[in-house]
Amino acid sequence: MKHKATLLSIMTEKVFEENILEVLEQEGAKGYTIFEGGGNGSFHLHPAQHASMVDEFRIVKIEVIVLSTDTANKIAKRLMEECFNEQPGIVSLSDVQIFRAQKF
Amino acid sequence: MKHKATLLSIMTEKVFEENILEVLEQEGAKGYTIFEGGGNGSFHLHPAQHASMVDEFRIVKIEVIVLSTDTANKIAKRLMEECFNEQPGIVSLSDVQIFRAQKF
Amino acid sequence: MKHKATLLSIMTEKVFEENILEVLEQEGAKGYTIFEGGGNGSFHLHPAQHASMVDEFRIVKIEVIVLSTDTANKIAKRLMEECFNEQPGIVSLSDVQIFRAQKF
Amino acid sequence: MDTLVSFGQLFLGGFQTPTLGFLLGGMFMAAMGSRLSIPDQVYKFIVFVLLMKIGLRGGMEIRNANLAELLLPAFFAVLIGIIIVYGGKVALSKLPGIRPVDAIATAGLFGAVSASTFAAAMLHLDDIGMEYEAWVSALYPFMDITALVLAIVLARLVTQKEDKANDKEAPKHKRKDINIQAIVVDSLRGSALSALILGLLLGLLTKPEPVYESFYNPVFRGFLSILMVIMGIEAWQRLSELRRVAHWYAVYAVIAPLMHGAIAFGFGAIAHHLTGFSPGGVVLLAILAASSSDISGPPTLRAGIPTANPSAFIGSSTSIGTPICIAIGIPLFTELAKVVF
Amino acid sequence: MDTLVSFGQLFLGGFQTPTLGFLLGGMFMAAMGSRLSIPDQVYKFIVFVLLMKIGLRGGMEIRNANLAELLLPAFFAVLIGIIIVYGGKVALSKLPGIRPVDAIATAGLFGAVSASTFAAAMLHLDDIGMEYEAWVSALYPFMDITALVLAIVLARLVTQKEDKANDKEAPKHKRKDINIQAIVVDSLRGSALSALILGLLLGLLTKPEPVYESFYNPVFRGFLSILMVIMGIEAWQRLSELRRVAHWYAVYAVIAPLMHGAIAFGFGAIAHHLTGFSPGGVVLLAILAASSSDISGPPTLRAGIPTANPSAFIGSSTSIGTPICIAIGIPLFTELAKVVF
Amino acid sequence: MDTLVSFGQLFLGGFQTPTLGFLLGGMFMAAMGSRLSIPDQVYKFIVFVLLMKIGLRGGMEIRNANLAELLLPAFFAVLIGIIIVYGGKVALSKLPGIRPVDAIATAGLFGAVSASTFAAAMLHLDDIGMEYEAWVSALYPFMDITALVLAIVLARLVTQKEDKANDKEAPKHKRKDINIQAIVVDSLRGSALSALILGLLLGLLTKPEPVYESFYNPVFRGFLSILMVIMGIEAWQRLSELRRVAHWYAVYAVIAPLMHGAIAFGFGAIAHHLTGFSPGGVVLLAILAASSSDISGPPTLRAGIPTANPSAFIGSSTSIGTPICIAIGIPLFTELAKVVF
Ligand SMILES: Nc1ncnc2c1ncn2[C@@H]1O[C@H](COP(=O)(O)O)[C@@H](O)[C@H]1O
Ligand SMILES: Nc1ncnc2c1ncn2[C@@H]1O[C@H](COP(=O)(O)O)[C@@H](O)[C@H]1O
Ligand SMILES: Nc1ncnc2c1ncn2[C@@H]1O[C@H](COP(=O)(O)O)[C@@H](O)[C@H]1O
Ligand code: NA
Ligand code: NA
Ligand code: NA
Repeated sequence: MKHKATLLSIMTEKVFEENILEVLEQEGAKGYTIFEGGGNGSFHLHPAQHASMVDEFRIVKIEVIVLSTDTANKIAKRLMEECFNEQPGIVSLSDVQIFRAQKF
Repeated sequence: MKHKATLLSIMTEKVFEENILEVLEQEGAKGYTIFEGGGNGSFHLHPAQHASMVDEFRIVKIEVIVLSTDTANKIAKRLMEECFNEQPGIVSLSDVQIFRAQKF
Repeated sequence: MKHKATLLSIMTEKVFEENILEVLEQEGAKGYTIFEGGGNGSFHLHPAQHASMVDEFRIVKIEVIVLSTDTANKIAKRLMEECFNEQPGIVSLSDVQIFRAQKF
Repeated sequence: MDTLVSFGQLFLGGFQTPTLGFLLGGMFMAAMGSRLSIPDQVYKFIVFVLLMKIGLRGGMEIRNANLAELLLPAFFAVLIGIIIVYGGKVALSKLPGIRPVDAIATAGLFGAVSASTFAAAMLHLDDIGMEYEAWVSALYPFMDITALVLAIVLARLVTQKEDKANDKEAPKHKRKDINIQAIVVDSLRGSALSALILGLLLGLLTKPEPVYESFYNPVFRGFLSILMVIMGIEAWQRLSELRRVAHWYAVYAVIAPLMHGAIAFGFGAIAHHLTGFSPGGVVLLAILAASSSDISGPPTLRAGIPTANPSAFIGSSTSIGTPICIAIGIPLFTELAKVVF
Repeated sequence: MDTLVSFGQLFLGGFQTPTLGFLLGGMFMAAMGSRLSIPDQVYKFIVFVLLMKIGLRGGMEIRNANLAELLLPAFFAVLIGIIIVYGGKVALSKLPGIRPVDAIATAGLFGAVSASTFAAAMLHLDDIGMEYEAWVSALYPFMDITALVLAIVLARLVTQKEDKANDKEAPKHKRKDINIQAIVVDSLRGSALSALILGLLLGLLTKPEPVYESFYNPVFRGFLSILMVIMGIEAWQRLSELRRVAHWYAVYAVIAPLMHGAIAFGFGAIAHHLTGFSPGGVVLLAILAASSSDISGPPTLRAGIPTANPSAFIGSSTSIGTPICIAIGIPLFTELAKVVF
Repeated sequence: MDTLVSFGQLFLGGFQTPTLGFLLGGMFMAAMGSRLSIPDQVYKFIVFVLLMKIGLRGGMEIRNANLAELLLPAFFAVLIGIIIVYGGKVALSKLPGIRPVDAIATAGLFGAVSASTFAAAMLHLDDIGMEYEAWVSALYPFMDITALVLAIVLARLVTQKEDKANDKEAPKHKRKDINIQAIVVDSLRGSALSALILGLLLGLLTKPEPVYESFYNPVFRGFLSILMVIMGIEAWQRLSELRRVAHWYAVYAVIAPLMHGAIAFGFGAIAHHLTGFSPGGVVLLAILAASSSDISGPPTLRAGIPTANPSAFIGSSTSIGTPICIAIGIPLFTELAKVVF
């Protein structure tokens, strides 16, 4: 009943969200969830709270759970090559357990 | 000082939040945290950003850390049976380490 | 290409955010991401949604990925001692895999 | 013939009324792929202010009203709610490719009431100077709650029957009895009805004239215009979901508003002859019926009928029902009232 | 006797003033379990606009004011802040089941000032035509900051004493010295005081009359009414938390606003006789004292006294102190001023 | 000489105009470390309303305008956009420590248009009674889109050249052809231009006078004042980022607005002599050029030129360019128009 799966967490600026969702779709991810936040990395500070003249620079985290480790790795690889070469952002992977494997 | 625990991540629509919190409470979870987001799954697109006439369809993620693996499994099982049979939503479990075990 | 790293998740009230970011900076964390949420723990209910007269009591989750387990442990220890002794909040650690290790 | 011509003119002119214009404008921008969007929090604020405005005015005028007059229209409002939901269930269930729960949820949403459409109708009557009773906004909950409760009850009955047919034993945790009172209370607690009721109470019990005149009334038209833009954007965006479900929903969504309006217009006319219900009141009753809920209806139905497909019921209401009601329903029933009474 | 009667009438009539009505309305809706809610962002926007309005008006009139007159009331404001916090600490500490840090934090919050209550009082005076000095809004920070700083300092002293008593060595990271200036600066940087100060500066240094007349002034009443609804909802919701802590908090929260107001009224009367401080000014000084902070006080105290239980201090202030101050304090001290001066 | 004196007076007086005062006030509060902040959602709502207001008024007046007159200024707007971006690229690239992509992105942002600065200029002209053409807001997209598209195209050419120079084979996924039409369409779909276009269409095709007079026009001044506070806070906050990049950006950001304004003023003067373009129109054309985009420009450039450093281009525009344009540009070009025409 419980199945092993991989959770991909992708943090980047909202302005690049669309590109990333495209990659996810092409690689067959069946769902994802997006959270908005603020962040600080090698590029400038992203305030989470006050009116930002540039809302699209807000940080988003995209969480995708995929069943196959291969798919996870392939998505991560494509993202690192195609998106996060020039753009700010990080990708991390971790192990999770899920139910109803057919959904992922 | 560090203890093993299980993190349950529950993604669903806000409209079902109350039901789920009830289950958590009944199973003795001592705390939880809720995040709002947008998402895409087998059901329709949940936009995170623009005015949605139906705010209650927004996606929420409920995070609960529990110390005992049994409790975690029991919560997951109840949620899969009672809530996510008919309603959209997913439950995932992962291993974390926490401090002050008495809090969980 | 993939590297092991530790994800620290810190949940606390917004009002204590600044203190925690200071600790992170001192311990050399190279980035972090902050999410706002609502929560319920041993202290009072933190509503995520409606106008709260005391916005600063809202729950935030700070996620920090660090490469070295030692740094992760040191941060966690300092937070537990200096911040979460008197203040509400929890710290959890989990294993993740990341790319481009030099960023963390 | 004259009437037809004058309605034709009115209809064409209607596209020039700001209310409809802003709705169509929002749809147009969304259709062009615009990233224009109004923050959700602003939307909620606007809805709150509009409903408070409607409630306050109703409350202030109810003070001097003869409430006995309210009884018949209130009874009719309940009756109309029942007719719409029951009729819609029967009609939709007969169409191919529509599941019973989806039929019921859709009929429930069309039986419930749209606060924004209602506000647009009130502004229209104010603009052309057609008078209506003060307490007509108080009819809203009678029709709205009736429709939502009936839909949820019907859906549960259907589900139980299906479960029995499949010889499935209902799981322990499923509430076996249908608690109507709980659904009614829950409806009254929704944000839209709460704002309306708060406004009614404050209008009735306090003296809010200064704040009504200095704030709620002056911003009404502007806030409504922004709400129309939001609704237009939403209407277009939901259309793509509606396309994925059976085409019959679209057919229903075109016909239902006008049919429901006509039924309610008939009941209103009876009340007009029996108790002197005003022509403007009849129009508003027709619009209550013609409109379909956009704020509190969808989540209530989602929670109450989780197996129903929201793409179907929200899509048909938001994308087709509401625009039809605003573009055709409002001018049509107003014109009809001018001719008939 | 006449006064008593007229206050009785005023008090009953008070429930009909929109300000109080909206507050009670919000409480009522929350008590009924309504899901009515105003988005947090709208709340912040409304507070900003209200404080800018108060600041702008103050600033514009200060231009022609004799600032020497401000000195005595400002000194009194500081004094009142000290009296409230110190008196509150002593009184609350004696009660059973109340920890010293909780006593201090609660007294600190009641010593600090509520911008929204203050705005309601100004609107009330405007409505009944009682005049007050232009610069009275500038007294706000004097009392507010004094109370918050004193509370934090007292709490740290208590904690240090306890640590010593327990023979605990304070951990290295705890700042050993209490930096008063840092707390003052931090208070001034809070969002509420910042908005007030910005308004004062702009009123003083620029010519904002057109924007004041076309925007800030006209929306004042409406925005305040919405703020009252929010505060009413919040008051009810916090009540359940307050119930979990010692009952003595509730007793203090009922008595404190009126006592603090009376003390400040006394000081105001002295200023009235010495420097001609206006009756309206005396009322506003009393309300500054009677009110308890709802926007910047809670987080400042939370950060400054993390061991204090927010359910206690926020609960007593928001759920009881503020409603009492608005429902009884404002009409009471206004009426008193009419009688006394 | 007289002119100099009168400009001096105007400039000093300018600090007293609310628009500039609110901007400087926001900067001052941020400089003092204030936590004052206006929620993002409110910011978006305000921008939407301001742009709708500008669009509606433009649209309503275009109905009676001779659109042939628009052609020459529109052509000039395109030309000015090209000159600014190309000139800025050449100038900035020569300075030490500035990468080509950063030079191009910065020039692109200064070539694009700031809706808020434009609104401030319109309010200023209204206040002093200088008339301008109805359709001048329709020039906005011509200059804005030209500048953004040209910048993105130039940056891609530079990157491709570099890749070739490094003998790197471009990765498969990089689009090799530059699709200008896609960039134009994407710009038009941005939230700022969308709101302006929606307003223009509604002004042109519907009869929005009642809602314009009852809402959009009265709140204009107040909303603009709040927007100025937000922009002031943002200006100060971005300054710290700007400090981390080459100092030459600051120099460019001081000079560019006035130079761009002067160039556009020249073109405007030509149109004045050829087609009777009004002096107020010339001023607005100058401000379109002098302003730098703060809403839609940054994300468009971020997405289009991801390798450019946003701290550089946003910092120079928001922290220096915009304040200079509002504080000096608006009074300067207005005064110039009075003298010249
Ligand atoms: N070590 C980290 N831990 C958590 N989040 C990070 C970390 N580094 C970067 N981020 C997030 O990723 C975003 C982009 O990072 P960067 O590419 O370094 O600019 C930042 O704004 C943060 O939100
Ligand atoms: N594979 C997935 N990874 C992450 N989130 C998911 C995934 N599938 C579904 N979700 C989230 O769960 C919600 C409900 O999913 P569903 O039950 O498939 O409609 C979606 O809106 C997403 O927010
Ligand atoms: N077991 C838990 N699982 C997830 N989040 C928790 C848990 N316990 C506490 N929290 C979060 O941490 C915050 C502070 O907790 P506490 O220190 O218990 O008041 C709460 O408001 C929750 O958001
Ligand atoms: Na209906
Ligand atoms: Na006080
Ligand atoms: Na420009």
